[in-house]
Amino acid sequence: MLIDQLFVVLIALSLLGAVIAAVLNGRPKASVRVAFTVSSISSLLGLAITLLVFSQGQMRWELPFASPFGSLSFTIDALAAFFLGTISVVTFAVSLYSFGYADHYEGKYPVGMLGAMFNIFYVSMVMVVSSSNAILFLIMWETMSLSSFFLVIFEHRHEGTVGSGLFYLIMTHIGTAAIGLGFLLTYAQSGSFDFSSFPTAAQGMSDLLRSAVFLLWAVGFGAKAGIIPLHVWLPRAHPAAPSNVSALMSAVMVKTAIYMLIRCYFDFLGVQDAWWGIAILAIGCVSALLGVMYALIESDIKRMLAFSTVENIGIIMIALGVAMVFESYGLNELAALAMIACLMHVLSHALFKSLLFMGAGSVLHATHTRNMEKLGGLAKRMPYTSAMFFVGALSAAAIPPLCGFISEWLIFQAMLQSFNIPETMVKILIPVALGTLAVTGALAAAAFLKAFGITFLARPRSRDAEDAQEVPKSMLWGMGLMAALCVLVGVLSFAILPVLDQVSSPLVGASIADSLVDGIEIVPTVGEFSQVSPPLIAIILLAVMAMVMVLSQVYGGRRKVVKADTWDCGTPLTARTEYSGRGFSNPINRMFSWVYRPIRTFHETKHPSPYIRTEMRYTSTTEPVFDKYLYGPTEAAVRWVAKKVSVIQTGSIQTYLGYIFVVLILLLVVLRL
Amino acid sequence: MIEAALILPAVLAAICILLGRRTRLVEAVSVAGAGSMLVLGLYLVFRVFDQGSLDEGIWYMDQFSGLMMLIIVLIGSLAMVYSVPYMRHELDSGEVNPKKVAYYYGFLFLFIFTMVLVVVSDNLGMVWIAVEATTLVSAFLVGFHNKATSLEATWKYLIICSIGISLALLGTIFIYASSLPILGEGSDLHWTSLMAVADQLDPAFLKIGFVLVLIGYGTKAGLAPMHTWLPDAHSQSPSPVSALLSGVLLNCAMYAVLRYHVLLTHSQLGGGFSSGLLLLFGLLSLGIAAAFIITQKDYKRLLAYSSIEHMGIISIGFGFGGYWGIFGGLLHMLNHSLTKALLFFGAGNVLQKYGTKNISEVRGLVRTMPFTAALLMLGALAITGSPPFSIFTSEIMVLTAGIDQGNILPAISYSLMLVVVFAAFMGHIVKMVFGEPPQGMEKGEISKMGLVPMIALAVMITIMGLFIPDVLADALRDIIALFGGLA
Amino acid sequence: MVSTLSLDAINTLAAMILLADFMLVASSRMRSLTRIFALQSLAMGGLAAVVAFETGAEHIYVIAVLSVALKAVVIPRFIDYITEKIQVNREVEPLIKIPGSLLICAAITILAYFVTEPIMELGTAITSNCLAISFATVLIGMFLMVSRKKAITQVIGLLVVENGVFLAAISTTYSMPMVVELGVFFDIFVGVVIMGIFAFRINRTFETVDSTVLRRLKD
Amino acid sequence: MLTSLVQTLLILALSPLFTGLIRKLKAYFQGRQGASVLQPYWDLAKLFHKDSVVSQDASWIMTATPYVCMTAVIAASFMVPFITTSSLGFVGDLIVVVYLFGMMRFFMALAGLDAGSSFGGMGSSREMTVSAIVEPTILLSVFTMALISGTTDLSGMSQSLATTGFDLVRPALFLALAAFFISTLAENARVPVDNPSTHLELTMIHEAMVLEHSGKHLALMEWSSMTKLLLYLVIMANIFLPWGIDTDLTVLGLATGTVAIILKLLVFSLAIALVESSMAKMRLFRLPNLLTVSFSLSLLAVISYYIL
Repeated sequence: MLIDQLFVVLIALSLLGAVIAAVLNGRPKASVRVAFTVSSISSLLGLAITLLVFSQGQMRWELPFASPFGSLSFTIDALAAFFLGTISVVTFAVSLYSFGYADHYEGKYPVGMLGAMFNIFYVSMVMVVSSSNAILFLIMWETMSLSSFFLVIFEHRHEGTVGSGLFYLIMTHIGTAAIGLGFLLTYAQSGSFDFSSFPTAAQGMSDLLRSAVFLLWAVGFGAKAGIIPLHVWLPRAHPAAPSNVSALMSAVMVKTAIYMLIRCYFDFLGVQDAWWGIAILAIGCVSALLGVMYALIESDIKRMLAFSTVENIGIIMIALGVAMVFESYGLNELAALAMIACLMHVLSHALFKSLLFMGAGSVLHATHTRNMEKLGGLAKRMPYTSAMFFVGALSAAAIPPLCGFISEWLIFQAMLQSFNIPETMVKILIPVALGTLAVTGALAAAAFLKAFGITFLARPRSRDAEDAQEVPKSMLWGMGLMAALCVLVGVLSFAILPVLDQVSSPLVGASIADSLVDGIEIVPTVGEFSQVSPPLIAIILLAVMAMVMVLSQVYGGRRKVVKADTWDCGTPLTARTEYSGRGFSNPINRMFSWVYRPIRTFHETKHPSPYIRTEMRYTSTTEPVFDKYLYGPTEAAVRWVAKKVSVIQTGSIQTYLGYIFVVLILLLVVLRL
Repeated sequence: MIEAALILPAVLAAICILLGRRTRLVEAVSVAGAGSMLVLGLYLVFRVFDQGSLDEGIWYMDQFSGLMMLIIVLIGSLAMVYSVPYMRHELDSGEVNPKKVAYYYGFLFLFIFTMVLVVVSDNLGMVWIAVEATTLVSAFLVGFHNKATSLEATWKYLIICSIGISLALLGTIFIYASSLPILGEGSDLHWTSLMAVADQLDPAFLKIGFVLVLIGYGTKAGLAPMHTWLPDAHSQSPSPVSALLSGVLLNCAMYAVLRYHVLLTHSQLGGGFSSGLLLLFGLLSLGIAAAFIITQKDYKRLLAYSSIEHMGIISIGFGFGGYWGIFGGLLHMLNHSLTKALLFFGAGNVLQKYGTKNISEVRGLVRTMPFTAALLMLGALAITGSPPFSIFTSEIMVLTAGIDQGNILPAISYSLMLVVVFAAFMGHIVKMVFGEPPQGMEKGEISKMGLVPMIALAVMITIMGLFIPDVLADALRDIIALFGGLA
Repeated sequence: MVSTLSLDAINTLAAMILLADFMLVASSRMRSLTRIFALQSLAMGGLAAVVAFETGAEHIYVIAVLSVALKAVVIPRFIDYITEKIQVNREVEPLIKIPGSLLICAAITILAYFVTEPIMELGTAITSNCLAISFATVLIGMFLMVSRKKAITQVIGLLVVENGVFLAAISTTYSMPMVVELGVFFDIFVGVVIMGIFAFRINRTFETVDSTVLRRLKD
Repeated sequence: MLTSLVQTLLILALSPLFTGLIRKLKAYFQGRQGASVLQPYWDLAKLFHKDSVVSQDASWIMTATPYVCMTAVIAASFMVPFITTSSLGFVGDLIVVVYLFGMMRFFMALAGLDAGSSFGGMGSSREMTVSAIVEPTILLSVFTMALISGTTDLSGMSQSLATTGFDLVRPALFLALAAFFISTLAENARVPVDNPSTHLELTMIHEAMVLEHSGKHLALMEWSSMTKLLLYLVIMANIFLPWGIDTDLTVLGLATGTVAIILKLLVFSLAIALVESSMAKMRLFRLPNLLTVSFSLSLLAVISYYIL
């Protein structure tokens, strides 16, 4: 009882907050305060609901009026609760962060609208994960897309922002169409729009139909999740959006798609064909690898994070695919392991990506640029921000014992269990995925190293970076909370995994909580395959660190640490002599030039004497493969057709009458025949 | 009772024209008249929805007419209210003189009168007369501005619609002919009497009759490829008139087609023949409209093409048929009217503010007229079928129908085209609403009063997104039963 | 039963109507267009009168009289008046040359017979043979509108279409119920007047009634 | 616990010796006399007694890096079996070890960037490029062994493999071993990937990163690198060729274990010295070829485990 009351309060509160924030638009300070206070409270409510669902079982609430599509109901089961909790935690931190972040829009943009949309965005995500009627879901899904669209184009007077937002909107709409078709195909079987009728309906489907629905959902939700090649909106929308919004979008909104994929595949369709899992696995591998490769060469810090989201979604899809493969062979316990790994990565990516986007937002707030090549030296100027960003980067690079490491570890373990699969061909495919994941991990480390190193270390590369100052406290609190959680979730993962098992067990049909966690150790499934103990790693690292520091001071005595110039070979160093971000990633760019397809131009102003160089200009850009070969031609083709069709509107009344004449004669003749 | 609903707008028309130059008085009469029309109309509608059909000799109203009546009085009265600030602005800018304004209101009422006549006539011949009358009356409204382009639009409107309507008359004659052997001299071309003997009517006559009626009224309803007059007429007329033309008149013509569709459904032919044709024309309209929406440069024409698209959707809905198809089609008639009226009102504001219809010259609405911008954006999202607005509901119903009836390919092309339309339409509107406004454009709405009907419409389409009042839903189910969709 | 005389009369009149269609297509002067149209309407009235006589339905007489009065006298006069008033030149200005037009019309006539054949077999009415001619008239009227430049010719084409519809009404159903028929006449009359008004306005604005110049609105 | 501690201390203590040994062997092959085998000890001792100079542009990363690197190698050596298979395997498995090395590399590369000199950046950039392929290679080749032994715990692997006997000898083993060997060279800045003794800035990778470190910091960096090299050799010895390792903590077992590991390490040192003396350092942009070969070998190793 209590849960659904809380749920109603959450929705009502958010909407009310949105309205008040919009009404107070004229008074930005008050509006910001109201909007983000409300969103913090409602996200705490969301968290409370999560906890209650985990302790008391699922919630169901119906809208108190009839609709043509049957009763519009919300259900929160363990799976929904997990995502609700993730969304709420991140929203809470981002809300704190937004108090400070929103102030720099004052007088430039209607802050009230930002606050209002922010609240609607949150509540729509909550409703997306809790809707249990197909039509209601679609409505909430689009509401989520639309509210995020408006948030993306918030800085609409910036060049290119509106275009990016539009691209996002269209992509997500295409996705919605595919999702809707999938639902309706299922409805045609079940005769009810309620999700509870879907699993049985799927049983009655033909193989072909079921596979069609599988693919429709893969495309539909994939577009939102950002799988390659449907990812192109991410690197456009994220840099354009305000950073607090990018944090929410990248960390949790894309996860709603993962939620639905899990729900649709495991709950509705039931995983029966192995090729489904392999398809998802393949999508995941491509997304992870290409995502991280593009992230690595990106100089725009927010674009880089967006590509990293593509990568992490890929990793999540890999885990999901492995779970599906296991499930299709009836290896339920292994499927449970993979599913838990998948959920764990959902959680940890949510934590570190929101942290990183908030960090990037702080940098943007302080320096007004997203371009790494204009940054540098911020570690001294913004010590807290840099420390927090560093924690995020370490998590993203899967450094033990932070949260990113635990999830990656679990995924590796799940994949290593592939020897249990009866089919040899499938067995061989999984090591390939394993290799991909390993390469992805290494490249991710390089990418985040670059992001942190170039942005925060060494000397500032521009005036803005030189004048940067630490951001307001509320922003630090938001980031601090996430940084702490990155560490805690990693170290205390042994306590979190049983909860994830509670989420996954109804889906995969096996619970492994008893064997998975042993005291403070994590022991994945069958036998003594391996174990890891994050808290012990943490303790050992801290203890050894302390010891090293003490002993190295003891041996050889306390010695001075002198501050001096960097060794410069006799030529004074400037910001221009530092290694640039582009330069940093250049070896990899060259190594994988068949992927990046760089376009290099070299221009030199000639001087009569061959020994004197006056001006040289070198540019290197990456070929936007997907835009150039997929989206560009598609759009061009549609426009071409449209242009050809438009010819019919000639403006001549005789032609127009001719159409009626011809149609009439045609129909009469057809009728006669 | 029904006569009252007919007499009222006619009388109001006369009053407005008689009052002439006393503009304030004319406005007062119009608004008051609109209010009373709304009250009377709604009373009738609820009466019909609640207690079933109303048969008063040559006047007949069932739930279907009720739905149309609802659309007419709702949009009609809101357009009246919106006209007041719109015409004031035109007066102030010297575009028109007070005498013309009086004629404007008079013709507007007359226009509404003819449309009411369409939906309350039992006699199919009478329906024809009324539809032709709508053309003649609205021609003056389309040509109101007396500019070269509006005259051109009017001329095309008159000629093309007249030729179309002549074909409809021919079709009507065939239907009549089919009833003669059965009803003999007693045959009065009344729809109700035809329905009573529907299963005895001769299929050959019905077929050729329906084809002619479909092309004929289809011309008026803006089905492609007979739609060619529509973008001209709808974009050249004053915005409140555009709202009525797009939102109401098209539906009235569609209503006429559908009356015949019902007749055919209940005949020996069954629904297959007529719904096949509806589906064909619907898909064609949707496709052609999509192409023009992509290449459009004029925002009022954009809205006009969107009307063609939506008439296509309605047609597809009835083409798919079945419970969901008919439900969706009927609901879409209402939803499209409400939303399109909102958009045309918004476009009217933009036109008066920016003085251009070119999409490329309108930028930064959200800065210059934030309320209009918000409402326009909302309307654009609604019209392209985004939840949580009402058109989403009806569009998804139509799609459900397609899939449910096994029309998978048409259903998929339908949804593909909707996506294309969404992309193109939003592309235009988003660019107008956001961005940096042109130099020297002052901030401020045209008028507060003009926003009132827009807000009313916005509220309606938002609420209808999730919630359909029981009385309406029940009435719609009755109509579905009429269409034989409750099998 | 129907007398052969009446049948002959009906068939003759119907043939005259068809002939008038071809003459319309063949004529190159505006004046002759309106005259032929008036003749056609006259034949139509006559046909209606014969039908009235044969069936004994009195209201068809009324319709016959109205038809003659309106379409054979008033409307042609009105069109002539407009043509003079706005000083249209006397040429018809076809988009498709006259010989070609005639060939197309012949094809249309055959098509009309082809299309109406199954319905004519059904027809019980004495005049059901006229159905094909009425279709031909409708289609030729439309063809006239499609293939002629002037705005006024389009009005005439439209009236020809109306004549065809009228013929169909007479030939298949002995006209429609009286109320409807009167309403139809009223609409046609008002329609022509309104078109006339707009032809005036267009002439004032564009200084021509050549409808091919009305091409500003396009995509 | 105790054995782990002892083994760790042993590894720490012996690591400069093996570095010195490789240098001596190289000198021998190159016909030089070379410095004493113990020279690395003297170097470290000297460095520990010196002041450090830190760039004023650098942040706390620069100062923290030496300690983190040392911590990482020590923590890793807790989980690696040296003489006996009894180690802290329950704390972390091979994935943890590889990622601890990853952490070390992460900090080292950051420190390279931190001072703002182009050499450091260059070194970091190249290091990350190399590791982008090497790290997955190592993971995959060790995974092969994990699959064969049925555990990812390094001690467990060693134990299970040592007790399996010669059933272990299968194609996957050789493929994985070859891949791991190439990776060891690459990871520890040896020829043909890097040259540990060069100081020509344009060619170096590892040395460029530690260029700005001095005094105690440098000592820690050097020592941690030496330990890392030894750890790699130990992993190679005990995972791929585990025979002889002590599995039951008896005196005899420990004795044979000690002898076995020393013999194996000598052989590996010899191999490295041979490779370094007989091959030239590769151009940076030729490296991907070699590394991709090793990656393919490791991938083949995993696949061949399933097929053969």
